[in-house]
Amino acid sequence: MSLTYLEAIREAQAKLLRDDPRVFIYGQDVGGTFGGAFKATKGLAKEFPGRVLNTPISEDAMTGVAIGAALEGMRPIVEMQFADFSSIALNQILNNAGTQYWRTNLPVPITVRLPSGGTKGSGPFHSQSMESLYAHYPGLIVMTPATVEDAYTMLIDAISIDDPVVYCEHKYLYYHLKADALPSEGMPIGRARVARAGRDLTIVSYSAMLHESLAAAEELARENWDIEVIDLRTVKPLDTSTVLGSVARTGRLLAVGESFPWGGVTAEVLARVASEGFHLLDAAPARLNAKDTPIPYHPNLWSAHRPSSHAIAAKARRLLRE
Amino acid sequence: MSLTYLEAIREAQAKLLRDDPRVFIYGQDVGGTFGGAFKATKGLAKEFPGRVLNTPISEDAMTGVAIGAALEGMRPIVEMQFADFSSIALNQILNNAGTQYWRTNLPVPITVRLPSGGTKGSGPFHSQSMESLYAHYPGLIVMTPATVEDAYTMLIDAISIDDPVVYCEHKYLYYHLKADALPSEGMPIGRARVARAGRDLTIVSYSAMLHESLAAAEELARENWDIEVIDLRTVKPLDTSTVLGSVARTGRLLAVGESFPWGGVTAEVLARVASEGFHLLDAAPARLNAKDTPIPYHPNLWSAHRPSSHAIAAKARRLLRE
Amino acid sequence: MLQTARRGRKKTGSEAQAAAAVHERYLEAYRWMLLTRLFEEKLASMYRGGMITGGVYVGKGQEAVSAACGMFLRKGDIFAPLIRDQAGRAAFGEPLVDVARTYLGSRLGPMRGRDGNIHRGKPREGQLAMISHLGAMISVVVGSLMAKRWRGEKDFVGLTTIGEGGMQTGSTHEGLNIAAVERVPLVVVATNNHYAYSTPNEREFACASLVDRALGYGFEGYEMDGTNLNACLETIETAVKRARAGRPPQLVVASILRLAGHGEHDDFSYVTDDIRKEPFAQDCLKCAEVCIRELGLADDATVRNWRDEALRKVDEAVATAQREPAPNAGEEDWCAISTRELCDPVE
Amino acid sequence: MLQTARRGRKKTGSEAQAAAAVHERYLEAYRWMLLTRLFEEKLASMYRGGMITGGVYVGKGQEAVSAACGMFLRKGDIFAPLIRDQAGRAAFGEPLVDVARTYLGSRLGPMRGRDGNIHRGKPREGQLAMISHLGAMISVVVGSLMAKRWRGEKDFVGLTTIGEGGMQTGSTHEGLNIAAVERVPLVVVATNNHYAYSTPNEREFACASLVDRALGYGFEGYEMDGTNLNACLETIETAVKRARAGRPPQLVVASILRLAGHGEHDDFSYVTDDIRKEPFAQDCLKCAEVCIRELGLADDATVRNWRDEALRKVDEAVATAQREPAPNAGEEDWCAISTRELCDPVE
Ligand SMILES: Cc1ncc(C[n+]2csc(CCOP(=O)(O)OP(=O)(O)O)c2C)c(N)n1
Ligand SMILES: Cc1ncc(C[n+]2csc(CCOP(=O)(O)OP(=O)(O)O)c2C)c(N)n1
Ligand SMILES: [Mg+2]
Ligand SMILES: [Mg+2]
Repeated sequence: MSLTYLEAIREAQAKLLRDDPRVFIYGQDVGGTFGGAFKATKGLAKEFPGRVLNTPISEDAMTGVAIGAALEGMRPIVEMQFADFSSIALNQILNNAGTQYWRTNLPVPITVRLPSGGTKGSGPFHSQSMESLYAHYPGLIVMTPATVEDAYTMLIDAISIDDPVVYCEHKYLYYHLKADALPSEGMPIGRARVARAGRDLTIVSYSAMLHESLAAAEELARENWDIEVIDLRTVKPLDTSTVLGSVARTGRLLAVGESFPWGGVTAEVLARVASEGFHLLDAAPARLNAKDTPIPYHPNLWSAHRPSSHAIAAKARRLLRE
Repeated sequence: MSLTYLEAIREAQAKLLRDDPRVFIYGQDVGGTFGGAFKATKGLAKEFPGRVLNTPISEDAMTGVAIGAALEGMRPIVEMQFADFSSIALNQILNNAGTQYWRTNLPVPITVRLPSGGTKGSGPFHSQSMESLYAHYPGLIVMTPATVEDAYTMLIDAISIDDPVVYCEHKYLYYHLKADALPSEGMPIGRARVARAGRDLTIVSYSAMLHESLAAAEELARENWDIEVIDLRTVKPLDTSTVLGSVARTGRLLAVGESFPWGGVTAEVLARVASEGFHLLDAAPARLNAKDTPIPYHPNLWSAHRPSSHAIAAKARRLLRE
Repeated sequence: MLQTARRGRKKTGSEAQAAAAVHERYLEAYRWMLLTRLFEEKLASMYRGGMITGGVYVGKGQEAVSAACGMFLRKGDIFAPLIRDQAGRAAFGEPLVDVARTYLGSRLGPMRGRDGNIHRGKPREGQLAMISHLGAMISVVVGSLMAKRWRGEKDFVGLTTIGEGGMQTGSTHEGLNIAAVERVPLVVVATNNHYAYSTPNEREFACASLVDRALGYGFEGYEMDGTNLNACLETIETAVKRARAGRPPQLVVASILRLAGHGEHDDFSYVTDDIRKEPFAQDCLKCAEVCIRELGLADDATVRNWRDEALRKVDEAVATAQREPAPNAGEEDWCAISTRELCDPVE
Repeated sequence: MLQTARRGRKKTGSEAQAAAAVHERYLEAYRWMLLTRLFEEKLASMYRGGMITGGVYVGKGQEAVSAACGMFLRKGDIFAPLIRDQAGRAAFGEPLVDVARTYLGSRLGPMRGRDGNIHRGKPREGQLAMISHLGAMISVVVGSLMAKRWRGEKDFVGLTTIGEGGMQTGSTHEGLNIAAVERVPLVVVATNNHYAYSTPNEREFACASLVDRALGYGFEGYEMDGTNLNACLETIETAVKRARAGRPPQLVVASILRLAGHGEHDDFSYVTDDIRKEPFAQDCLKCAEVCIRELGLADDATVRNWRDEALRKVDEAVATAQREPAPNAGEEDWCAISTRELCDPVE
């Protein structure tokens, strides 16, 4: 058996629907014979009648419905067709789901799935990485799985958590990543993973950028650099201690993300390491993000807009020479 | 003559309406005899008939209307009743106004006024500081004036800029700040200001937190510490060189903001100084923000939720001892 | 219809019983209205006296609509009230002391000083706690009703309220539409009190009546005179019954004038003299009192007693809340999620 | 109404002139439809051949509605098209080559490779460039129309389109409502093609017809058969005229079946057999061809010529765009604002 990242997401949802009667899936085109714009729910409507429901094009209401159902004990999964359209649900996510527990003492166990990130030719409105917006506000868990295994176990975890989870799945990884089997258990939520051990430099990354970072590490290995790569897995909470542990070993930090640069995940990583691990650093920490423009349509522009393995390697090289 | 921060905002709008026929004001309750929830447009509807218009409770459409009018050559000012309600307009601001110029080569000269920040008893939905959300996305200028003079000149600048401006005015400063006269010219937009010179530590701040920081500097001056305080004025663009210049003098950095901590302005400041001014730092840089929970209603909780001058001074003391 | 007790023809037994029930319910509603009016007057005076921080938002003039909203709901139903729903909240079972606690920020209140004034509720008991963003609660009620249906509950209903201003938000639109698509037993009571804060109807919407929206969503729609308590009771009773019976969602549009400021900080000087003379500008509480006297539903002494009793309850609620501890920042649990081990210690 | 050329009674001079004008306009619309169909077939085949990145979104079955949208607009008007509006865009004056340039990402196209496919426009020429978020452009058109009114322009109109799916977004609601409040000369053409992507009407809305929404906004409403070109021309002509004349905003609801996938990646296997047999599932282009033949509006050779000419234009547009340079990341101006000195060099 070989499964893609996308299939892992589908399998996780199938398992959740099978095991937990409180789970239902709510989103545009998730039901019927169609199973979602990316087929992440393919076949599930038939297998679980009445529990995988198409909605009107109403991201605000979709999320509101999920919140209301969660308050009454359900475990809804909301699929946004693209992360970019969650801007319409942002108010419900931040101000309704995110504040409920603090205000009323009743948590809101919803999971909002955001098909995130850039792919070739998708342009400004079908490519966004919104994890930094959601992580900025209190009250939410923000997951950014980078592997098939994590995509599976973290989605199952997301539904088990009593608090609202924004689950950012990367569209570029949907078909590109494969695994032989699905694990029965994953790492604890909130814990980062050392994806590759090394001693010369720490690259902190997540989601699709993990793979660009690993490729960069390979490229640098051919030049005899020994790069450690950290996969954050969740960006909120952000596992500062694993990051600091790594920087303690390497003395050098490069944070890589695909969201826009200002105040993104990489800014948060640098701020934490600078304030909590200043004396661990042998050189100035650096970051690499998507460019600060809308995400371009043409592949020529798009591949320069996001950090590629080569751009990461180039930036790392500069850091290593300092 | 003595003017408050709020009056400066009103005067700037009066001047703009007087001098520029392209300007109009659009927002809930801004017109009629009422002049806005905070009276920032008091009297303007009468003085400028047909140009200060009440709108339905429709932040998305209010902003869309402004964008459309701006594309046709107008210079709209949109008043959100509270910054917190701009979550409803966020999609129009980020994805429509913020992408137009990049996509179509036609800029969108709108100014969105956000009455921001906490005041006593305002609670989770009338207290938010949203500058970090807007600064994260490309295509926008984000202003955060901290003084009466800046409130005035920066609002005039905002309207003169061809690009969309999110103008974050702080409600706490509305009545608390006074100036004797309004300047005819301000500092260039995008430039930070040394609000107080000092040699021992740099506090980087903006908006209401500038005044808490200045008070903290006063408190520390009594202990013979000489604190430099920087007022960012705009958080996007963020004037890295002024900040670095200051850190070069002091060797120590504390960034203070009122928005939520994760990925806020302070994270961005720390990331920039750590990556571009690492060798200027004599100690780990630090930051202080509002707490990572919704903004509480009760004054006891609220005053602990936001950074106070005492909390800033305490944090600074620890940094100075390092 | 409410009928006089002094009518010509003698009533049959069942007619008489029915009339008595109608009278009783009218009086019950009146008492919720009275309690609300007195309580909100107290809160307003506390606000003016500097004893309440933030703001006080009253429903003066809307008590009939609101009381009727609460009265036909029962345990197991969902109520998502908004700004001017003190009467309905009380009728649905919210203890007065919780209101005082929320306004005063008592640590023992449902919001524990974390949120204030009208932003309160106990979702575990079917009383949703509104967020400020108008319209956002409608879809939440839809979701709660769907959950109940999935669980196999029967005969439940959800009721939520909105102002004519809030009817213009995108969130309201999405919420109403999804309610109709999911065909949940929902009643939406939209009160046109002719102003959204200072903004008059002509800058809010351009249709003849907001009830014209019902058809476009697939709701059943009703208009009612919000100054007429009996009309409110009859209309909302019908709407609640029909929703419970599985009819499409129900939209009730009430017409009224807000007889106070948007909040107590607001002198509502923008309300025009003309509009103050409109029939919908009448005070529903006074109208109910006239009706009670005219129809002899209760004598003056009884009404006076009720008033005294209400005042006692109000004072007691406020006094209790005032004795209670305020929140303490040092002891506060500064974690916004329930899964404590996932709290990010970000500074 | 479209009339046959072979009728009994002899026409008066002015009748004949009117009929001729109607025929001419019908044929003009047909030619826009034909051009669109052929162009989109070409784009689809290029997509299948891997020559277009991202996606191709066609308006097959909606050409009559769309052509009519473009035909009654003139310079100075505003057109904010959406996904399935190739015909209307062309009729309003968008050069074909700009479409090809946008799909191919040419540096010389209006979007310069920064945005693609249907996300194109030239706002300086009254052609707004849609963002994807459905409904967001409606209020933008309202604002543009207000600006024109302020400038003292006369006789202008704005027209924007939306699908029945997009009618359910909050943004659409706010946009329609504010249009009515501002009473701008706006025509909104909502096409119910019975699916939003794969989602059928019953999971989208619960009213009998979306035209029932008109009343609730204070719009004037019309229903039309989107497969009938003449009905489209007459209805939209009327709506545009009435908007221009200062009537309230106009809502035209067309009924149609989308005869292709949502995008060319989509095999639309979710479209049921039953629905394919509905009258609204007819192909408007074929219907128009039947009509042209039946009424003798043009002979077969002429129609064949038109087709050949259209194919030439399509090939030429594509060939031109293909010869043009692609954007180059190194030379690209990576600044999202026009005030260059305020560009934040954030990494
Ligand atoms: C989305 C949103 N925008 C703005 C506000 C600020 N606001 C609070 S109440 C109010 C007026 C509400 O008017 P209406 O809905 O008619 O209710 P009423 O106060 O008249 O009962 C406004 C504008 C809000 N709560 N939500
Ligand atoms: C707010 C928003 N949510 C989701 C989408 C994704 N999306 C693009 S087209 C589409 C279906 C549109 O259906 P409809 O409005 O009926 O237009 P049609 O495609 O049928 O012409 C969806 C869901 C979007 N563009 N905007
Ligand atoms: Mg109102
Ligand atoms: Mg459709």
